[in-house]
Amino acid sequence: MHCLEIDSLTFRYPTAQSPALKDISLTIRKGECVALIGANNSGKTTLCYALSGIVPLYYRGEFSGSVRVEGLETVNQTISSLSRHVGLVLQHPKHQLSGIRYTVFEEIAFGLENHGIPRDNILQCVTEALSLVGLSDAGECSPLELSGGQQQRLAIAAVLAASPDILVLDEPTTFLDPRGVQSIFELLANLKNKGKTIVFAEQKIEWIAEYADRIIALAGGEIILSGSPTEVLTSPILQKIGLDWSRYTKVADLARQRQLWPDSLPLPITFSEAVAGFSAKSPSDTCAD
Amino acid sequence: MPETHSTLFIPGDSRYHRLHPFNKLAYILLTGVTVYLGPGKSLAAACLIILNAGFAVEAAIFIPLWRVLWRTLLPLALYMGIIHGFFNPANHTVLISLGNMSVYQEGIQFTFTVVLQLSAVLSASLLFAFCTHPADLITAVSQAGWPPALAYLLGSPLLLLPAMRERARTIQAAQRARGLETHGRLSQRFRAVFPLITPLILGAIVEIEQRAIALEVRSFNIPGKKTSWRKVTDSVVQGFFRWGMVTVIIMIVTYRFIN
Amino acid sequence: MQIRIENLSFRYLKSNRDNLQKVSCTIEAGERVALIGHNGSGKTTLAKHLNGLLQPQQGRVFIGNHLIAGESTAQCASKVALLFQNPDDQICMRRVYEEVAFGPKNLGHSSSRLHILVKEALTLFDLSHLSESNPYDLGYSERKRLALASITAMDTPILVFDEPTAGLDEREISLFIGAIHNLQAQGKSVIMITHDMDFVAEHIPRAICLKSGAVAYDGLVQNLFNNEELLSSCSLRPPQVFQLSRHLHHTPRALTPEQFVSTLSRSVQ
Amino acid sequence: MSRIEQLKKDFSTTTIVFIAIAIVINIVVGQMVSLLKLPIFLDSIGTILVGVLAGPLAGGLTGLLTNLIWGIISSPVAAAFSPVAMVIGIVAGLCAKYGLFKTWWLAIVSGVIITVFNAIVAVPIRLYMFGGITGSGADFMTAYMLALGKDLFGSVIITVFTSNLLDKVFTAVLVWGIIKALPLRTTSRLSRADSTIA
Repeated sequence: MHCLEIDSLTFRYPTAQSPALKDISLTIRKGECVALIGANNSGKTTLCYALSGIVPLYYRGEFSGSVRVEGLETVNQTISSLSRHVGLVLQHPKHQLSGIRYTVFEEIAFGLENHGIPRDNILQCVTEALSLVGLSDAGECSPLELSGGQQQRLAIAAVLAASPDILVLDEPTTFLDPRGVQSIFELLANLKNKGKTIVFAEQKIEWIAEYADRIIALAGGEIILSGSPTEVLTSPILQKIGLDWSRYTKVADLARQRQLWPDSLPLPITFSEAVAGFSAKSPSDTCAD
Repeated sequence: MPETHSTLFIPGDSRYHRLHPFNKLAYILLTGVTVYLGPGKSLAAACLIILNAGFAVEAAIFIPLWRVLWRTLLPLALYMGIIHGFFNPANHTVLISLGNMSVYQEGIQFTFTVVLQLSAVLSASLLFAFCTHPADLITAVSQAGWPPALAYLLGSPLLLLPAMRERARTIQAAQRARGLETHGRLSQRFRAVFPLITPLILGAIVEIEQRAIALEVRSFNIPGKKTSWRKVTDSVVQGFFRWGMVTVIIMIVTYRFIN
Repeated sequence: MQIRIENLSFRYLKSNRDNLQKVSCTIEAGERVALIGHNGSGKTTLAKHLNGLLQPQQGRVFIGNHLIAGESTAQCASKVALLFQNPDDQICMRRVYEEVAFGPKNLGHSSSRLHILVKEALTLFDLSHLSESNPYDLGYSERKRLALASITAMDTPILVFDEPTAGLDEREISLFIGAIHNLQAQGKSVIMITHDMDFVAEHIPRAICLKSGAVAYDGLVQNLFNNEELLSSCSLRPPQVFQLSRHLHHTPRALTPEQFVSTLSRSVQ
Repeated sequence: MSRIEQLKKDFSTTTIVFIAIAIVINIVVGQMVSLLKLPIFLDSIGTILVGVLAGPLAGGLTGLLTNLIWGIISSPVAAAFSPVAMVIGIVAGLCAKYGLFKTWWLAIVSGVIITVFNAIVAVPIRLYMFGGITGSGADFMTAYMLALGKDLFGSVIITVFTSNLLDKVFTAVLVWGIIKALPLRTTSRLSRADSTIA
């Protein structure tokens, strides 16, 4: 079953000269974890906005085609009614704090309060969201005291509290340190196991390779590549659109040129694939260590 | 450790702390109206000051309140005493003569009255600021059914402030690292204003969209009944007092207009 | 120009421990050095001592045999340029060209020299076609490149970058790599604070690792990554190629894909 | 456009966030400038910015809330002057509405107009609540005027006007410059920006 359907979507921001998205068609299945990659300004953010209704409900530009979230045409919805179905997480953790709640618990409750959810249900939803993102012990902390990674998880919990089945994240790790990045990806894996549909824009190829089911590469507002992680992340087209292979792929590619990587194997995109490939080639490893 | 408190609030569990924020606000208004418009200016002000001191002792904030109060009022009182004591146009009863200058009784009396009035209003305001957690004020505003925008506008600046102050410091460092002179001659300092405040303002304005989107996806602006996790205690008695104070305020204002 | 730091200690006003503890190190002209360590380890605090933003409480800092003491940052700026993480903390002009010219203008470069410096910096970061644009009409990563360009244009012998690659895509990172090679060719020293160990492994020969304000490691990047205990105590992950190489028991462990493959081919032969 | 529609447009979520940010800008810029030891305060820059970009009502609200919030964080004395700050925002908004922020020299005119209205509201508060004194350096001027034989009212008017003129004119010109530097995509979201950008 498809929970996100985009049909020949073209969108231009009011003040821009050229469209940010050009003729995008795309369907995403329930439970899928899809990564959007692309150089800066390739349209990743705009696509995230389109999937969550921010385009065209907040950014009103030239919009044609259609975006359906669980069968609902986004143009006919409001941002808040869509928030029950799709949660949007932005790049900068700090900008997503409501700014009027003094504890982590109340920050998560903010969206629920706006929907008029009764107190007992708030307690339950927030407690669940807190444990889902691993912040159960931080409920009474001030959101400002958290680390970047924790703040970003708080932002995720805040949109999850409205229990959407789909989560859209726009480069959630850009402003995080390595530990924060790791915590976000572990959380995404966890959410995927819980059956959430996840779409996330990201630059960090090596992490995407580990976690995504499918990868979509954008350039100039168009979909250039779409397919399994191996198909997309080992494609030579990647370098032409301002991206690059992961180090594992590069190593194996160099090795392949010297017949040090088995021809029968596709190029690796993760650590374990690289290890498997290099071990297969030299089973009688003579190198001592 | 990031700075998280930017207000005068001192946590506590006194009766004054637990009062509904609107009652404390109404009390400030009542104080102001009484001392400036009511009959018996100085006497009323003196009574209210004593009352406020009692409240402050009860709320265990007397010393911090006293500290802010005298630091604010002492310079005012000195300036006022000197200026009015010497130059108030109504002066004619000489109190002390200093060569060809004289200190007059009318000016000193005037100063005394104004300082009393200010002390009364200031202490009532400080009681509010010291004993009200901003979150309670925000909650009270939303529970009263006022627009969510108002609660947001009252609350969010307080939480945005620490981060913005930090940014201001970083901007100063970044621009000085680019050779900007911030301590030189007056003209240099004037020229430094633009490179210092432009990044602060433009950077903050560029964030607005993201913050607005983050609020919208959490249904900030939707019509309809909202709930509140945080509770602000209210009671019939408090409600009675609140409206009582409002009535007295209206009475004093009308009295003033009639006379 | 040489940087020499001797027994530098510093404590912030509200801090309960020394944020820098007896830090000593020397960085020669033309070196590329990575300043690494977890958050709060003192990297930025150390960087701020190099141009007078912070004054040493104990110890001394020399820039090219000249003791930094009591000098304003504006005076130090002609020797040490420092770039902060967020480009929006410094962009203040209405055109990209003027923005890049802001620093060198403050340093009093002649107008003909100024023009050359700005042009070079714009080219280095592929911004020439945007020189008439309003900086705030650009995207985040373009503003980041603009900030990099405006620091580079100051033509200082020493450059310090705080997280210069964060938010850049691969093409933009390769522009930055080109820029630091270019700077080195001119004999300038580059110090960069970073969390990106893969970048360090491939492009930076020397690392200084801080831990709770003290120097925990100073030397070749290769040896740093060999010291697993130290790495984990500083919560740093070794670079990907290095991890792979370690897992496959290569000696020496490789830092770059090229090294990896040459070790691999040797071991197969 | 009906009044309600304009009101809705003036108070979109974007504008609300803008007002909140502007309140903080007032406070932080005020503190930043005080460190430079200049004869200006710039603590109404956010208020004027909102007035110009989002209309007189939003501007007035920004000013009012700035001083009330200032009252909670440092000293309630600021709260007493909140009507003054409110009027600054309203007047700035009205000036922009009539095109008085289109060029830098028109911005100077706006600065003067704002100073006049500032004085009209500030003088009574200063006079009746504070006996004409606020404990700042400007009080010397009041004292001097009184010593010259002027009455209290006149002395305070002259003091307030002169001590604010440079600040408000400088602020207005600065706001004009900042609006010029704003990215198009931001100004396009603010309701009144089109009337300002020449």
